[in-house]
Amino acid sequence: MTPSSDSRARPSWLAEQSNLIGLAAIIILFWFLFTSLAPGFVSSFNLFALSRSLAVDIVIGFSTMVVLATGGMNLAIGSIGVCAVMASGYLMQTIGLPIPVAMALALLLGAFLGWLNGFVIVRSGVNSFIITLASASLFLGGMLILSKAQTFNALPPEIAAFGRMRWGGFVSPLLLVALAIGAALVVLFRFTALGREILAAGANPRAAELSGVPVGRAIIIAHTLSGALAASAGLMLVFRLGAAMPSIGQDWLLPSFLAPVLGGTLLAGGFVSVVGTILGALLVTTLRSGLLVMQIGNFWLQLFLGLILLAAVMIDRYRGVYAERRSLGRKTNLGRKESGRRA
Amino acid sequence: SDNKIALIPGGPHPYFAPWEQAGKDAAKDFGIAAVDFKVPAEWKLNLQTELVESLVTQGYTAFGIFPGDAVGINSTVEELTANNIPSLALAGCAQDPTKVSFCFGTDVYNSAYLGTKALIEALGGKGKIVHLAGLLVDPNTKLRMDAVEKAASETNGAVTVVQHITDTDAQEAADQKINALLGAQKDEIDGLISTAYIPSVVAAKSLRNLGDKRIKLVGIDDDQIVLDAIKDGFAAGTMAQNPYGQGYVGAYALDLLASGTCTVKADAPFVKTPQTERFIDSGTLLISNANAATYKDDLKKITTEIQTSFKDKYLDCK
Amino acid sequence: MRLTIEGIGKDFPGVTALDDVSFEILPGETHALMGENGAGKSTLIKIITGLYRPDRGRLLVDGKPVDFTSPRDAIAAGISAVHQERNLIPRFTVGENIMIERPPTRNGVIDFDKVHSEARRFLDMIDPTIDTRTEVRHLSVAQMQIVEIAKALSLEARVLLLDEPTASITGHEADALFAVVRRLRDEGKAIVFVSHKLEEVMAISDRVTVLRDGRIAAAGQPIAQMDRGKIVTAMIGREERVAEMGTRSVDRTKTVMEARNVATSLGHKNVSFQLHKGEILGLYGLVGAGRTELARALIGDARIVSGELRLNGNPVTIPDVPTAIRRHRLGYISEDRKAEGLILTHPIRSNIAISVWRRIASALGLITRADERRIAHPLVEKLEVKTPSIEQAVGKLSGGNQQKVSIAKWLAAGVEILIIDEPTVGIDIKTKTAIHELIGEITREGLSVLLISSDMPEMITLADRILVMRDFAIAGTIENTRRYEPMSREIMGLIHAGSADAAPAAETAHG
Amino acid sequence: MSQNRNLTFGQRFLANEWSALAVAIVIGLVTLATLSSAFLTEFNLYVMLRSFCVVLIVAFAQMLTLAVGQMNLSVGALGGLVAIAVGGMMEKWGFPVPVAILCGLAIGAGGGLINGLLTVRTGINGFIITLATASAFTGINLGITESIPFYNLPASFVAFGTGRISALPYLLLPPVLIAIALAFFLARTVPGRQLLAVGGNPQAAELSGIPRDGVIVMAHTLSGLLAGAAAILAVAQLGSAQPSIGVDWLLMSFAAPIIGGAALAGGHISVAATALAVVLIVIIQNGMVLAKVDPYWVQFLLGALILAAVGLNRLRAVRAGGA
Ligand SMILES: Nc1ncnc2c1ncn2[C@@H]1O[C@H](COP(=O)(O)OP(=O)(O)OP(=O)(O)O)[C@@H](O)[C@H]1O
Ligand SMILES: Nc1ncnc2c1ncn2[C@@H]1O[C@H](COP(=O)(O)OP(=O)(O)OP(=O)(O)O)[C@@H](O)[C@H]1O
Ligand SMILES: [Mg+2]
Ligand SMILES: [Mg+2]
Repeated sequence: MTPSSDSRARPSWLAEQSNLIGLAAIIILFWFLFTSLAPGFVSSFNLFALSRSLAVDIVIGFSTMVVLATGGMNLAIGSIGVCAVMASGYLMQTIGLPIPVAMALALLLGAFLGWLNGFVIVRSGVNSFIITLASASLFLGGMLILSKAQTFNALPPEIAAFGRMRWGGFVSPLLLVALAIGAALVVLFRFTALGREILAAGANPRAAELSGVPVGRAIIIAHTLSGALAASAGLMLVFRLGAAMPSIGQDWLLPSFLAPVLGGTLLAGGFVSVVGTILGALLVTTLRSGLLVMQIGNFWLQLFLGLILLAAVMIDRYRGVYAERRSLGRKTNLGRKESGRRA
Repeated sequence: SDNKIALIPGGPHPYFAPWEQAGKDAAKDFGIAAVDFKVPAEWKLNLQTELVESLVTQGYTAFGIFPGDAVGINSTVEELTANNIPSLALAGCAQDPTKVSFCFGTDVYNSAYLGTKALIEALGGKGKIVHLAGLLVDPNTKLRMDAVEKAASETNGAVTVVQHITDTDAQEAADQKINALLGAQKDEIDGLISTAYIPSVVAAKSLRNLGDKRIKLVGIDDDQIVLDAIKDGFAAGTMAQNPYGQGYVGAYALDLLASGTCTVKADAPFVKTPQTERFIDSGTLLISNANAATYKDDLKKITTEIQTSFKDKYLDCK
Repeated sequence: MRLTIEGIGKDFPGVTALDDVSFEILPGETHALMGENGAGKSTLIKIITGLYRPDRGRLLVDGKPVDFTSPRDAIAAGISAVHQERNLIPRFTVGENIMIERPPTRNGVIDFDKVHSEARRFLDMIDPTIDTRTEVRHLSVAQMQIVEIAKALSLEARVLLLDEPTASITGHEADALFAVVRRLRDEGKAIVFVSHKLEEVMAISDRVTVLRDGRIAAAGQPIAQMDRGKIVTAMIGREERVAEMGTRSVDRTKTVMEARNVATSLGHKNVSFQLHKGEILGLYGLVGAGRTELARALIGDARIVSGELRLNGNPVTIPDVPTAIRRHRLGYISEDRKAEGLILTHPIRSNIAISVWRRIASALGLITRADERRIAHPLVEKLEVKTPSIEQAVGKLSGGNQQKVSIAKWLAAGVEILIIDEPTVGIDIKTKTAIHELIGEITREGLSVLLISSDMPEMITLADRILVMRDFAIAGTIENTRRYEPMSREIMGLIHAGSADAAPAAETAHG
Repeated sequence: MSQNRNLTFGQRFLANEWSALAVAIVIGLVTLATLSSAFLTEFNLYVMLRSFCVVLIVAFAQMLTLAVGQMNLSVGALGGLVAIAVGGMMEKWGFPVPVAILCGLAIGAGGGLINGLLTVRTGINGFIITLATASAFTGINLGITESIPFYNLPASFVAFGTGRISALPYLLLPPVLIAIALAFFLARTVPGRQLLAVGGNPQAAELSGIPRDGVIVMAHTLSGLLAGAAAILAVAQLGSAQPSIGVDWLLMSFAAPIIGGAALAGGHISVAATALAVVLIVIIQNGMVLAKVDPYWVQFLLGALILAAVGLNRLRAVRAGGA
């Protein structure tokens, strides 16, 4: 038969969609549940709070997603985020720079720290897990030493004002910022050479290299991007809190992986889903808020989040296995081992 | 009234335990629909704010909050005010400018000052002392340091503060740092003044474990371990705060404010502290072998005094 | 013990590795298993040893059906094997690796003295010089191979499966192995022996079974009734002759690539050769001769430490692979499609377009799937890649079609020089011819090819001239007369000049 | 692929895991001893040894999963859960100390078992599995305790946590025994070797008839068991069962084995080197307090230490000519 250029025939595309649809279904279900059980859930007050924390969770998720694309990890997201936060605080409060300039510089710092990670990883050839594990405590320690963990609380009032701003009664502008970033990432990964190179480098670095992809460069750029995104997540929190404080970012690890993994991004690298990450974050925020509103939350919340993540990854996994089973006779992990052997 | 009032500590901490009972009593005594004690899962600002937000969604009409983060809490408080929900800072203050009606808690400066005084007295007026303080990020810690320094300076040189050890208000940290301190310098120092709950407990334990009655300790709060240490002479005394009173009177005031019958007096006799213009002292006293048995009643007395005089002293009511 | 293979079938994504394979392995015989690359030999062995489970058919031991769910079951049943790929624990000592299956213990504690003395016994059967206390990671490939064999022997199994045991050892060690094999056979053990080296097979086996494209081409023929010709015919399904490449006129005046006394960071010593425009220059050698490494050095994946490399006459130093491709239009098709060749999880479209992303991207660095299809689609049709869609993930294609995609990638990149390493490993006979013709065609269109292959007939079919490499150096260059017998004799002569005892290694290969 | 017989002394020294650590430790000891008279006092040594105990076992817990090329992000969470479980059993239900301890260990092992089974059954990356279970364990912990610690523990138990013979805390006994047992287990027993074999080359191990999945489950289970042991020790040390026990274990748990030269890829760990790494970390922390240095430097130095260690390991790999 002759090949057709029909892109709908691509199986992984279908898989991706089914994953997203499934996720969306779960989310809608929970919204139904919470609204019917606790009407307050859809009060404009709660929706606003929800949209604001959603915005942050999305960007945190992106920050991890872009590194997962290269098959790596970034455990330093929280640290980079808080470094950017304190920098912005210092620049605005102590130096007195205008807000946009301070923000821009803070983002640059985040990008730089990310670049540092990428550079060391590529140059040393050491696993990104170790490098970012180390740099996480380096960055955090450095920040604490410099800032003496002092909160910057005399920021320009516009900051807090923007954080409290509501559009349409219950949408925080921060959410639109997050979605805008998402759109940009879609373009990056779907429509740019760079994005494709990052994915190729993640899927099979050796093959990509031999096909002329500057793999090292792709990895470094991904980490730089991750740093910038972590910084923007931190800055969003500055807007929300109207202050720059050292406690930001300490608990980002779980959410940063939750969103992309729930959204179907592969840890192995080579495939990301921006929309999936957004939905993943939405699911997490919905649950947090919903469980709290229903009074179950608070102390049991952690447990539920953990279980949901487990459930989600397993469902996803088994759909994958099933898909492979149809073509492959046997326990699927062997084929993978085979091909992984020399890689 | 049909107000639903929430008392929210900064996170789980034994200090706040009495709030639960205080809330129940207040609800009973003043006929409030509900006064609930809601604890954030951890000492994290975002958990506290999320809890507050969810409680608003659940229809709570007034909040007594311990600002785990004196600044961070303000953005939430602003929203409460925007939805005209009154709120107080209990046990600790929010940093001005703030929209909380007022701050009702221990005058930390005074308490630390009195505590140090007591320690100096126990030392016979001279010696080297070390200050075990709470979180560095908590502005009260700074106040306490100043208070300790002031009390020491009044002995013009006889008593010197060797070191302030901060961030000791968590078990692991306290255990590690205090033991390291005693390990390194137990012979150089004569007295310990602790201005945070956990280091008081840990210090009492360590001294008992060292079997050292030479080093005098004045702690804070009335944890059983500290009280025992006082009984057995491992500690000179401890500064009792009035958490019960904070919860009880706090709930009472919140109820009045939430019902809309009362507003805060413009010219109320607030105390000014570096943190806020509107501070009310919830009372403090020194527990020593003398009053170890009776201090609870003394605190109760203080509480009732504050409560009965509160309305006309601080509020305008129709 | 009698091992009966009954209608065994096994599928992999895109390939049917085995189909309705039936034959018997009897006690007290050495049973040779032959077949081209990808015929299914290793797969069959992995099924017998319980690593894979057959999709169809069954195994019988002494007439009783068995179902091995893991290698442990097979081992328990008295079956042991030397697999084709290394299976040693790098940081364990030789002794422990050999005894890993059942380390001798004294009351629950491993008795390492015993481990080493036991291991010694089996190692001595083949090579007494290897120290059982060295860590395996410090051994050479050949030594590792010997440890593997000793490990298999240590199980004292009743059925011993050897998958290309001699692929990377010298004739001397091979002879020792054969002695052991004969002894075991005489003790009534059954030995299955996989090799591409016909001479060995003729020498030691009693019966031979030949697989072709996963099917039985000859089942358990007594070796006495076979000869080289018969076996090869069975293997490749045709008389052994060199396929017609059509008339090839190469203009030897235009030199596109020239190496002058090149030495590399990988250990090559003064390598010199010339590649002319439109020429297919063969590079032959045994496994480990250093051909792949040479290719890596040429494309800038390893450093050239001395001598010079000239492209179209002017000397160049290539810092990295991307530069080789973008600036010098020099491409490399790896011998290991799965690990280095293609991005299996990505669609055909982007696997072909990957090398031109930069070029087709707009000023803003934007590219659309349409752009990629415009590049990929014509090539997919030209090369007749069998696929339901251009969006199909490459991993789901058969080996041959995967290879076509990697060639398409380089045609898309518009390279002028292409280094192709083992183009037809694990590719069935028909696709193999197709790829041969494809290579011939692209060179006629002006591309120049440096062809690395361990497949002698392939080499003699395709190459215009053949470089013979030995121990990371060029042993000599031969004009290809395309007459098989004299050519292969000449090549083998060059390979074994010096190392007289080396085993004859025509059709050496590794999957 | 060079034989390592003909190595220079320098290479041989570089080639063993603990060489650099030993040097670093000696330097650290000497400098601190000279700088601060208090450093070598009996009580200070006691304090150091005491803080050494828990960290060491935590490091071992992580080390075992690293050995098979896995990770256990739930060490801390599991530890916290065991801690409050033990505390609760002793305070609320009045279990006798030994019983409570055994139950605690069982819970730890159980948690590990769950991690292991989920990992091999689903084939999902252990990182994600343990990230999820970590959150679940913490959730249970918080849900049960509402973060209120158990303070009133049996005197005998607390006494064990504080007791000492001159500079030697009773607490030191369990970690030492565990270290010895572990070293023996990994070096001389069949399951121990199988564990390293699977880490070193999973497919080879499987082909050699080693039950790969079983071994991975075992590694996770042991990891959980050790996390539990560490938690119980922590409770004894603090004299109260804090729900917060374990929250700060993660970094340490990876830092020590990695500084000790463990390979994330698996198959290569060293009990001795890991222990030395912990010693070094403890010395640094103690030194910080003595020198009255800003505690934040500990964070910073730990990161630097890890980087230095991996850097050195690569250097060593190059020098010793081993891949
Ligand atoms: N794990 C696997 N996944 C997918 N395809 C595979 C796998 N293993 C083998 N194949 C395919 O099955 C076919 C038979 O492979 P096999 O290794 O058995 O051939 P072989 O006869 O051993 O070849 P060689 O002589 O090169 O070793 C080949 O087409 C190969 O590509
Ligand atoms: N299967 C193998 N496992 C480990 N190392 C190998 C293997 N094959 C080759 N080597 C190492 O790589 C070096 C060169 O091998 P390489 O594969 O480049 O040779 P080659 O001529 O390309 O042979 P082929 O391409 O047929 O494998 C050898 O010195 C050998 O040590
Ligand atoms: Mg094979
Ligand atoms: Mg090769």
